[in-house]
Amino acid sequence: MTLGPSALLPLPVAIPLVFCAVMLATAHLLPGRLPDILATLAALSVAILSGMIAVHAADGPLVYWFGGWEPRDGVHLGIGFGVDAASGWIAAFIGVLYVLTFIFAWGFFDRTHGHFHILMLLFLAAMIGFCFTRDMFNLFVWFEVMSVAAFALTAYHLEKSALSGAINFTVINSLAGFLMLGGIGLIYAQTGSLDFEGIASAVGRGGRDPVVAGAFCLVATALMIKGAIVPFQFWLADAHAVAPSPVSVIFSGAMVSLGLFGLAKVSAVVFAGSDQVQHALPTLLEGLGSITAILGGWMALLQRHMKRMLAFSTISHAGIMLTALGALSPAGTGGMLVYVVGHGLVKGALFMIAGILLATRASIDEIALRGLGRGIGPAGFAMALAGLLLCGLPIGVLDQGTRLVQGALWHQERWIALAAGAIGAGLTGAAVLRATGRIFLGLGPDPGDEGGAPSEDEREKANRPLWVMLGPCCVLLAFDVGLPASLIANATPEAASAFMHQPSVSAKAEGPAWLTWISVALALAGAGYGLFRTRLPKLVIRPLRATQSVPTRALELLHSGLIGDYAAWLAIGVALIASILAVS
Amino acid sequence: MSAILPLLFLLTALSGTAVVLVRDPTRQVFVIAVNGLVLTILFDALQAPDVALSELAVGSAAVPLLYLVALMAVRNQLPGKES
Amino acid sequence: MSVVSNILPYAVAVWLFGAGLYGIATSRNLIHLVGCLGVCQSATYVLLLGLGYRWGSIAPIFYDHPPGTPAVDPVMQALVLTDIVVGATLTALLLVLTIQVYKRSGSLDPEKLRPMRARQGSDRAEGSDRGHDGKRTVL
Amino acid sequence: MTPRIRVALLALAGVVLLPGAAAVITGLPPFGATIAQYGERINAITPEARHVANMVSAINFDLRGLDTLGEEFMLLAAITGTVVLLRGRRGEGNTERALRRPGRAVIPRSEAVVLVCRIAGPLTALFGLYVVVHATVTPGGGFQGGVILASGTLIIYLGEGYAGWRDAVRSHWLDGLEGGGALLFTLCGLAPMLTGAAFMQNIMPLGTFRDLMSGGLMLVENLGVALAVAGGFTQLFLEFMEETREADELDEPGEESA
Repeated sequence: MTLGPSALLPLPVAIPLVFCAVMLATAHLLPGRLPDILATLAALSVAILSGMIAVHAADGPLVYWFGGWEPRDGVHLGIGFGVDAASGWIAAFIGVLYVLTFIFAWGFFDRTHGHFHILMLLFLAAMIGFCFTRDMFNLFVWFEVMSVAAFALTAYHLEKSALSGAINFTVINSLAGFLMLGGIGLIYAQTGSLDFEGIASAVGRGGRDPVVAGAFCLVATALMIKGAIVPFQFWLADAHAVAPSPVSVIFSGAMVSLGLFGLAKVSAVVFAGSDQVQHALPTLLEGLGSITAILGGWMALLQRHMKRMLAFSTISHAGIMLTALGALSPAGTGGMLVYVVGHGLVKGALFMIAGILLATRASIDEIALRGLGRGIGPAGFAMALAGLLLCGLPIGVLDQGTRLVQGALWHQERWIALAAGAIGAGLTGAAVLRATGRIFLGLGPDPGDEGGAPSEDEREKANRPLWVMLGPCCVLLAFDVGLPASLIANATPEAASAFMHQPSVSAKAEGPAWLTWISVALALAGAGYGLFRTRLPKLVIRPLRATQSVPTRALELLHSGLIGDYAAWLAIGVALIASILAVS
Repeated sequence: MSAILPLLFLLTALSGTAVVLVRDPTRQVFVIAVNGLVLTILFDALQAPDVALSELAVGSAAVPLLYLVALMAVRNQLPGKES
Repeated sequence: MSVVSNILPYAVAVWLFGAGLYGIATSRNLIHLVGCLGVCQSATYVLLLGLGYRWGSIAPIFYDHPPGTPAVDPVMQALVLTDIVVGATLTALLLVLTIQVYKRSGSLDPEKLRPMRARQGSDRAEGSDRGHDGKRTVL
Repeated sequence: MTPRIRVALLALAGVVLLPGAAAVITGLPPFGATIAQYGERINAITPEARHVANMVSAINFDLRGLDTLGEEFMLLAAITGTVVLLRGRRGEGNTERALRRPGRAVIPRSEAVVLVCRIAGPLTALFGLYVVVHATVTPGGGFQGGVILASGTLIIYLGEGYAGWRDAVRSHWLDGLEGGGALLFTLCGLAPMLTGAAFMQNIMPLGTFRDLMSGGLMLVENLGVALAVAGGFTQLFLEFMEETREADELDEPGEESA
C-alpha cells in the first residue's frame, strides 16, 4: 500500500532502535570496539536515509500512516509521520552530527558494555521521531525519550557537580514534560484530534478560545524549557557544563535547537488558525529571544570554565533563533532552520575542542590552561575559526543563516531583535576568542597561583590519539564553511514555506552586510579587552568596571544552581507567557 | 455514583497535598503509597481499569519500593565516606 | 452541586500541580523533592482522565457489554498509561541520582548542592567557577 | 534567593495565572459531558476491525502502537541509565555475585515465611501471566503484567534470602529479556513492511472477538512488552537492592574480599 519514498519514513527511527535492542540483549558478549562500530554504522544509516527522505520531500511533503491507519471520514485514527524537506534535512544533519560524535568518542567509554552507545542511539532515534512526527502525543513521547536518555547521559561522570547538574536538568525538564502533556490533553479535549492537521483545522474553525490559548501556553513553555529560553534557561548551563564532552556536543548542537524547531512547527502548523496565538507570538518571541540572546552572551563572557562558557553561548544563540521565529514569515523561519544547522556544526566543533583540552591537558579552566595549548596548534586554529564563525565571520552556513534571519527582521523593522542578535553573537564570539588567545597563545596577564593545578578528576580518557578527536571537529567546521551557499540559498525559501504550510514566496531579503561585521568587531574588541585589560590606561578601565559590576553581580545571584529557584522562575515564566497571550 | 466521584477527587487533592506537606522522607514513603492507592480507586471509578491496574502495580507498589530502597541505601551510608 | 462537579476535576488538577511545584520550590530533601514531582505528575493523570470521562458510560472494554455501548474515551486512558511509565522511569532515575549525590556530598539538601559553583576542595582546581573570583581574572 | 522570596514569586505567578486557569477551565466542556470524537470513533470501529474487546490495548498495540514503542524504549533508556549510574561506582566486576553484608547477622527465616513465599511466588507469577495474556480481552496487558511478574521475583528475595535471589536472577539474562522483548516489538513493526504493508500493520489472522487469541499481531507485541517490562523492572529492583548492600560493605573495607 504505502510504497515509494514514503515507505522510508519509519526506518531512520526503527534502525537505531533495533541496534539498541540487539546491543542490550547481547551486552555482555560484545567485544571491545564493536559497540563503537555498530553505533557509528547506525548513525550513518540514519543520516543517509534522512538525506534521501529530504531529497524526495523536496517535491512535496511525504506522509506515512503507521499500522496502515489512514484517516477515515476526516478522523485521524492512527499516528502519522509527515516530513517536509526542512524536517528531513534537519534529521540528516542530526545523523551526521551523531556519526562524527561517535568517531570523536571512539574508545571514550571503554568498560560500559555499550551502555553509552545504547543511550546515545536512543537519543538519536527520539530526535528523528521528534522531527518527523505529525501527532501531538507522539511528539510528547519522543520528547520524553529524548529527555530520559539525556538525563542519564548528563550524570555519566558521577562527579558531585555532574550529579547535581543532572538533578536540576531532570526536575526542570520533567516539569516541562508534564506541562506539555497537560497542554496536549486540553487541545485534544477541545478539538477531538491529536493529529497536527486535525487540530489545526479544528482550531481554525473555533475562533477565540481560552482553552486553545492555554494549551499553546503550556506546550510552548515546555518547548522553550527544552530550548533554554529566559527565564527557563537555568538548567542548561548546569547540565551542559558537566556532561561528558561527546554528550555536550549533541546537547548544544541538536537538542536545544530541536526544542525551538518543535516550537516553530507547533506554532506554524498546529496553532496557525488561532488569531490570539498568532498575535501574541511576535511580541513573545522577540521579547524573550532578545533578552535571552544578550543575557546568554553576557554570562558566557563571565565564565572561566570553558564548557560552561560554551553552554551560555548556546543559550545566547537559542535566543537569536527565537527572534527569527518571531518574524512569523517563511524568510525568518527558513533563516532559523539554516541557523540551527550552522550553529550545530560550529558549536559541536567547539565542544569537541573542549573535550580535546580535557583529554590532553586535563583541565577545562581557562585561567589554568593559559598557554598550555601551545602543543596542539591545530586545535587552537580550529577554535579561533569556530569563534570567528560564531560571531558572524561572513562565510559558511551559520553566516548564511544569520543573514537570512537578519534580512527577515530588517524587513519587518524589528530593531530590538536585530541589535540583540548582533550583540549576543558578538559577546559569545568574544568569550570564545578570548579563551583561544589565552589558552593557545598564552596571552593575557599571568594568573600566578590563582590558576591552580589541573585536577585529575576532570580528566577525560587521555589515551586516545589526537587525530581521532580533532578529525571530526575539523570535519564539522569544513561542513560549515564548505557547504555550497547556492544550494542552501535555492532550497531554503521553498523548504521553509512547506515547513510552515504556507504558499511559497520567492522574495527573500538579506540583512545589510555591515551588521555581521559589527558582531565580529564587537567580538574582537571584547576578546582584546579581556586579554589586554591591564595594559589599558586606568582612566578607561574604571568606568568600564563600574558598569560591569552591578549587572554581573545580579546575574550571578540569579544563576544560583538551586532547584527551588528554578522552579519559581518556571512559574514566573508561565505566568509571563500567559499574560502576553491574555492581552493579545 | 455522582456523589462518589467528587468525593474521590477531593480525596486525591488531599492525599497529593499530604505528600507535599509530609517532609520527612521516611514517613512520606507511606503517604506516597497511600496516594497511589487513592489514585487507583479514582481511576477505577473513572472507568479506567487498565490505568488503575498500572497505577496499582507501579504507583502503590513498585515506586514506593524504590523509595524505600533508596532510603535504606542513604541511611546505610556514612556520609561522604566514599571518595 | 452541578457547577462544582462540572469543574472540580480540572480544579483538582491545577491544585495538585501547584502543590507539587510549591513542594519542589521549598523542599529541603531530595527524596522529598522527588515525591513532590510525582504529585505534579499526578495532576496530569487527573486532568487527562477527567477530560476523557462521560457520565453513565462503561469502561472501554466490550467484554461484558456489547460493542456500541457508550464508553468513556479510551485514547485518554492510553495516554495516561504512557504517562505512568514516564513517571516510573523518572522516579527511578531521580532516586539513583539522589543516592549518588548523597554518597558524594553526604547531604540530601538541595540548598547545599550547587552545581559548578562553590569551592569543592580537592574536587576542583583552586579558584572557584563562581563569578566574583572569575570576574576579577577573566574580565 | 531566600525561600521566602521564592514562595512570594510562586504566589505572584499563581495570582497572575489564576484568571487564566479559570478561563481555561470554564472554556472546557463540563466534566463528564462528552468525550472527544477520536475516542468515540475508535470505540465504534475497533471491535469490528480488530476483533478485540479491550479498546485501550487496541490503541496501545495497534492504532497508536508507535507511542508504545517509544514508551518501551523510554523504559529501556531509564533502566540502562540506572545501570550505568549505579554500576559506574561499583565497577562492572561486582555485578555478578551478591555482595555480602558483613557485620550483620543474617536473621534465619522461619519455616512459615519460606513456605508462604514459596506459595505466594508462583501465585504472583501466575497472576502476572494471567494479566499478560488477557491483554486484548480484559483490563491488563504486557506492561501491567510485566510489573507484577517483576514484583513476583522479589518474593523469592523474601523467601530465599538475598543470595538465593541473586542466584535465581542473573543480570545478563535480564539484559537479554529486556533487549529481546524490545527487539521483538520493533521487529513486529518492521516485519509487516517486508510484505509491503505499513510499519506495524496488523497482518496476522485476527482471531475471534472476545477470544483469548484475538488481535493478531497485538499478541506478539504484547509478549514483547511483557518480556521487556518484566526484565527491565527486575533489573531495576536488582540494581537498587545491590545499592543497599554495597553501602554496608564499604563501611568495613577490611572484608572487601566478600
